[in-house]
Amino acid sequence: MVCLLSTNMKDFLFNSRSRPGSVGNPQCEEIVTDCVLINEAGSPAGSRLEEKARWVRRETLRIHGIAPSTRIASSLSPVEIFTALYYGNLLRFDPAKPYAPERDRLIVSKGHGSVSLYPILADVGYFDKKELLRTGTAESFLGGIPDPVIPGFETVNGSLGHGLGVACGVALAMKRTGNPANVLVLMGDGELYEGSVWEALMLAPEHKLDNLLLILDYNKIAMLDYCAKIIHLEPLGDKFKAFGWFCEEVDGHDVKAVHASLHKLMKQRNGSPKVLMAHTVKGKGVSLLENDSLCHLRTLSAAEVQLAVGALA
Amino acid sequence: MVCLLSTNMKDFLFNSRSRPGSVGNPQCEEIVTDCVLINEAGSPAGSRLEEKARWVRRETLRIHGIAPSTRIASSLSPVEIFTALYYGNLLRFDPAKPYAPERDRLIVSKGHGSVSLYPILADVGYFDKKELLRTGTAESFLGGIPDPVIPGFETVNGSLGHGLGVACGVALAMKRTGNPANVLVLMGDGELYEGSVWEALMLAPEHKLDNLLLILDYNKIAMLDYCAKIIHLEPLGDKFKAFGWFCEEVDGHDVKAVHASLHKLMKQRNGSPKVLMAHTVKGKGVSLLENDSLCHLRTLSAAEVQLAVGALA
Amino acid sequence: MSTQPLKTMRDAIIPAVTARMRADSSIYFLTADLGAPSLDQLRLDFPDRFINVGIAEQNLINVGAGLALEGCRVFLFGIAPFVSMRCFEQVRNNLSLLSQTRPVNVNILSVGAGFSYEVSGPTHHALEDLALMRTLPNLELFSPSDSVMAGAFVSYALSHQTPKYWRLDGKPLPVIYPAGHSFDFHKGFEILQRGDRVGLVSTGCLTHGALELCQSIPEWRDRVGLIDLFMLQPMDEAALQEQLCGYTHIVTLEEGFVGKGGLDSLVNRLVIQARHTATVDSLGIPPHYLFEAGSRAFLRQACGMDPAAIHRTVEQYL
Amino acid sequence: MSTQPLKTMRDAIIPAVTARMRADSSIYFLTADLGAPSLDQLRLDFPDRFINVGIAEQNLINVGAGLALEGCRVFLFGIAPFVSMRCFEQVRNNLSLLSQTRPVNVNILSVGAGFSYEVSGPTHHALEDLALMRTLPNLELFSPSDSVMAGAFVSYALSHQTPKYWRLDGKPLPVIYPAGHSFDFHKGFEILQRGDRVGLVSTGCLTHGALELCQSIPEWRDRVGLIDLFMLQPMDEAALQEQLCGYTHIVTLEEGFVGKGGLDSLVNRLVIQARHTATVDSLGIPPHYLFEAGSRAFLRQACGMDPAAIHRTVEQYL
Ligand SMILES: Cc1ncc(C[n+]2csc(CCOP(=O)(O)OP(=O)(O)O)c2C)c(N)n1
Ligand SMILES: Cc1ncc(C[n+]2csc(CCOP(=O)(O)OP(=O)(O)O)c2C)c(N)n1
Ligand SMILES: [Mg+2]
Ligand SMILES: [Mg+2]
Repeated sequence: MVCLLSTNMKDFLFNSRSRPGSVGNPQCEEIVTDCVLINEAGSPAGSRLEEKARWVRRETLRIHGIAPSTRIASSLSPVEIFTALYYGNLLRFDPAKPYAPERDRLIVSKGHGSVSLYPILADVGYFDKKELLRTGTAESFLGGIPDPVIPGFETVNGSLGHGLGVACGVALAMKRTGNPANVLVLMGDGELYEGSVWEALMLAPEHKLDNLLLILDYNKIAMLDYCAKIIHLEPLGDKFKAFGWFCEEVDGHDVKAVHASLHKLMKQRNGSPKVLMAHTVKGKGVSLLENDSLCHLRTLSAAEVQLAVGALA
Repeated sequence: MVCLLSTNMKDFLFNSRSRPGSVGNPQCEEIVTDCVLINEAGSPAGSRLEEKARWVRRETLRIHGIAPSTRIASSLSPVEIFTALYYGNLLRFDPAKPYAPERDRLIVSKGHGSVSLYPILADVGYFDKKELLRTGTAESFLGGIPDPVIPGFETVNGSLGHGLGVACGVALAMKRTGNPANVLVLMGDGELYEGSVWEALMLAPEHKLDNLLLILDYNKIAMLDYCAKIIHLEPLGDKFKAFGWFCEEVDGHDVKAVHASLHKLMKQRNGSPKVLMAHTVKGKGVSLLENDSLCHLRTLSAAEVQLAVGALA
Repeated sequence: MSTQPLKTMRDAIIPAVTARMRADSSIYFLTADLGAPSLDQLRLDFPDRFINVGIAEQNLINVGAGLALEGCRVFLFGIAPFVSMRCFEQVRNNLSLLSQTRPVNVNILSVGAGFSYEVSGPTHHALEDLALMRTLPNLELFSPSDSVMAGAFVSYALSHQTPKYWRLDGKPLPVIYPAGHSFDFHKGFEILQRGDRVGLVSTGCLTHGALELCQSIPEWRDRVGLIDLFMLQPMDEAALQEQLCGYTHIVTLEEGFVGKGGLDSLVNRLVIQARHTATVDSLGIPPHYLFEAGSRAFLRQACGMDPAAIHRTVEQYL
Repeated sequence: MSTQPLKTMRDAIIPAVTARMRADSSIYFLTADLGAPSLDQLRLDFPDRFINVGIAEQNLINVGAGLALEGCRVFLFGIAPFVSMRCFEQVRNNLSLLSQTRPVNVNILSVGAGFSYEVSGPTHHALEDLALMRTLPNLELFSPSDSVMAGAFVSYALSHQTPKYWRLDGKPLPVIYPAGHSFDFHKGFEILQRGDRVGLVSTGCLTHGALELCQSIPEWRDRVGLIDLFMLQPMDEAALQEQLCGYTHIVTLEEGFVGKGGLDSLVNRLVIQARHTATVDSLGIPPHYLFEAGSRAFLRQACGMDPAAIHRTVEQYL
């Protein structure tokens, strides 16, 4: 029977994906449904992106209210990154063809902290928004940690330190076949403690994987503490440079700046893999979480979610 | 019966170790037996060390003649390093008490390439020199790759990338108990490709393990090729520095220079772990091996060993 | 049993370790960035001997091994799939193998047996660790069923200079054994009920469900036995074999892959070695990953190892 | 048999892969800094698709997985203990688990089964990989006995989009099967001799010694059977079970730890599931590391799995 369940999921994943706008569930009414993908040519207005980021944050909090096991603080720090990628006309994707060869591959190595991608993926059409309401239940493919059974996710997530190496393989294959698409990886800063990450950091420059962009969600906190109280990561830029990466930094919550950096780096193809160190705040937007060294493990009560949502607007 | 064999070894290891000078086997006659440990105070004359290094190289070649499975090229590059440590009054050790608390711990992470330590350990008294003649046979504890069943070896070797992490634990314990001895690690350059090494490289500075000295046998070759043809390691000094290590370089075959660097670094205690990048030549001293990108796997025939020994003198 | 307060195994272990650390400066506690409320005191009291090595399971093992070589007695704290699988070769070479030549007292406190992290998906399910750790000579494999037993193992662990893997459930559980119960860690199992027909052999948290069935079904009395196997290695194999030979039907229970080297393989081997002709049914997780984010009860049911399935399996032999 | 030229398995595989690479640009060959003479041509001819990832087994698996996600068919080359144990969690998550949702054709060519690297000490002995890989759902576990079989698997491997672990002996061996022999990789075993009393079930290089005994002892004819099991997962379990049920005594042979989830556990389970009452003797390596640097024959003897031991074990049942 285990087998059957997973087969059902695959059926869902590959065949019966619903389109955006097809949702009429009243509980979903506050979810923005007027999402229009920004057209190919124009650069999106900053205010538009800020609005989107606020919406993503709100929906992420709501999902956490439904599925308290989700990692809320971790999921709030990359909101502007996801927003810029999906609504800023940066990432090439087609929800109707999740494995289209010309798509940009986004590999979410910090899987546990990417629940903020759920509302976006639903919004842009990867699956029905109703699905969000079932996050974390047995009937749903939306788990506490995303897996490739979710349309829009590429790889197995949940265990840290795997995404960059897999992305190197993907980027290598694309180089060889002349596929011009981008390979992006979102990684946590604590994840840098894993040796496997450094194996991949060594390999990429050797093979001139300039189609590879590592986005570091540099929120300064791992699980149990501030990174600086576990093992200092700084001078982190020097580390990346010594490993042969082109390195840039940005305020990870200034969505315009994030958009500009990503736009520039995704285009840049000069022989070096690229890393964007996005300085972020873990739990961004929720005062209960920001600056709490143990925010990683915090679960907000229904009342706290309510309050946090209110405070966003 | 497996059990018995190993118990025998342990017996040998812990109880029945013979002292230096007790050897009368005629086949051993060319082995220098007049070894006098340089006295505590004085610094050894350079020429004395050079002579010793030549002797170590010769004995290593001879052992290779006896046990062709040993990695000769890998074992020739750290000869001056071992010589300076054991004959240069640098390393504190007592063959009668291999686990004496006040000893300096030498962890040979590149176990496969340390057969040159066998004649030294026998010479300074860890075991009978007769044992050298049985290297690589079932009766001997001297295998193709050394293990902690050999008196004088601290840890399990053979699998790359383990030594530095274990050394961090050792150094940490010694810091906590106020033990002033040194912890030294000999590592290969290709070994740096292992992610586990970088986990240890991150940890050591955080805990201010300035009792830890990493000696890199920087011979520019791994197993299948030049490192620069696999993955460039340079700028390696920058990597170490960005990771918080005090970094120095030396010509790894200038035994006087090696001695001076080790002497300085072993004493240096200023809060940072230390790395000595010893530039070496894989297969040093044997023209058949030097500058051969595949020298790692080369086995010299009896005639070639003869020739190589002759060419040394 | 259900009226008792629930307790996690780590909440029994950590205070006991903390207490021992006060008197013994050779005890260290390392974590790969995993915490627990009961750890806060330890962190506070022993900043020098509590070390967070970061999210670096390989180095966790290696640093632990190094400390042990200096005579320290070490506890390593981490999430089960990661401290068993991410660093398997480190455990193998620097604990299991090294300990054949030098004393190495390192205790891997592996939190999250089986489906303990039920909603975190298959990367967090620990279904292989029993099989993996059983391949390691010289390593002791402890799989307790409640917090009393887990706490009691601290003393044993400190006085046995061997590497040990503690397979700890992640969830608060009721207690099975009275406080102060004296466990025979050399024998390695407890008989919770005696019977003459069907023998349940269970390890870890599944013992609770089995015990509940045993206690609530009057017809099972004297017919169905329950063995709580907590040392999978080493243990008194002859004693276990003798028990097994008292049943015509044996049912093994483990929250791990079935038929893949875990508890069931151990029992199969003992049965075959004894030339015993009992039937053996193995309940556990079929070889397939579960992406479903359901409750643990749901996941167990999906695997055919819920109480109803255990009940069905036993009943066919009564 | 001993007059035939000896050949390593890799020397059969690599030229076959090289030939296929000429016609198919989706095939990649990666190594963790391990070479072979037969690899030189491949390196030369396909500098773009031969990649040495360095001594980095974790990344070897991850990069291989990434290539496979782009539709590449990938071979990974490494030393058995390191490509099985150092990167076990990578194999588990990025091959075995990932392949449950997306096609992943990655072939781990694991060189050095058992004591192949006999003089390199226990870090180089691969005694756990059968057990470890058996815990991985969706992964095919291939353990050939000769180079003909190993070479024949290349075609199968390229056309099956699954992760596979090839447990390859490191030493040159005689061939057992004629060139061009057609293997049934779904069934997973070959019957090399039929018998009615004692059934030898062997995997990998040990099949050679068993076959030699079978062929040289006339009294064994029709009494002692020999099954060469080369697919440990998946395979036709019913067919194997049927064979096992034809014997009153079964002897398993593997160069791996015994009683720890390898071949013997697989056979024990099938015997028990069939409610078959045959005796099962398991020959393999007792749970202890060997530091001795002797020959392979010496190591086998030390473990009680040399030809004389096999002979003794069989004879007691004749
Ligand atoms: C290999 C592995 N080890 C440990 C964990 C447990 N874990 C989950 S999240 C986390 C902290 C991650 O910190 P960071 O990478 O900084 O991500 P953030 O949530 O801050 O974005 C840890 C230790 C894991 N998921 N995988
Ligand atoms: C984990 C691991 N992977 C692979 C090997 C096989 N191997 C043995 S030596 C070697 C090359 C080592 O190169 P380097 O570290 O530069 O040492 P050198 O011999 O040059 O001093 C390799 C790949 C190993 N021993 N351990
Ligand atoms: Mg972080
Ligand atoms: Mg080298």
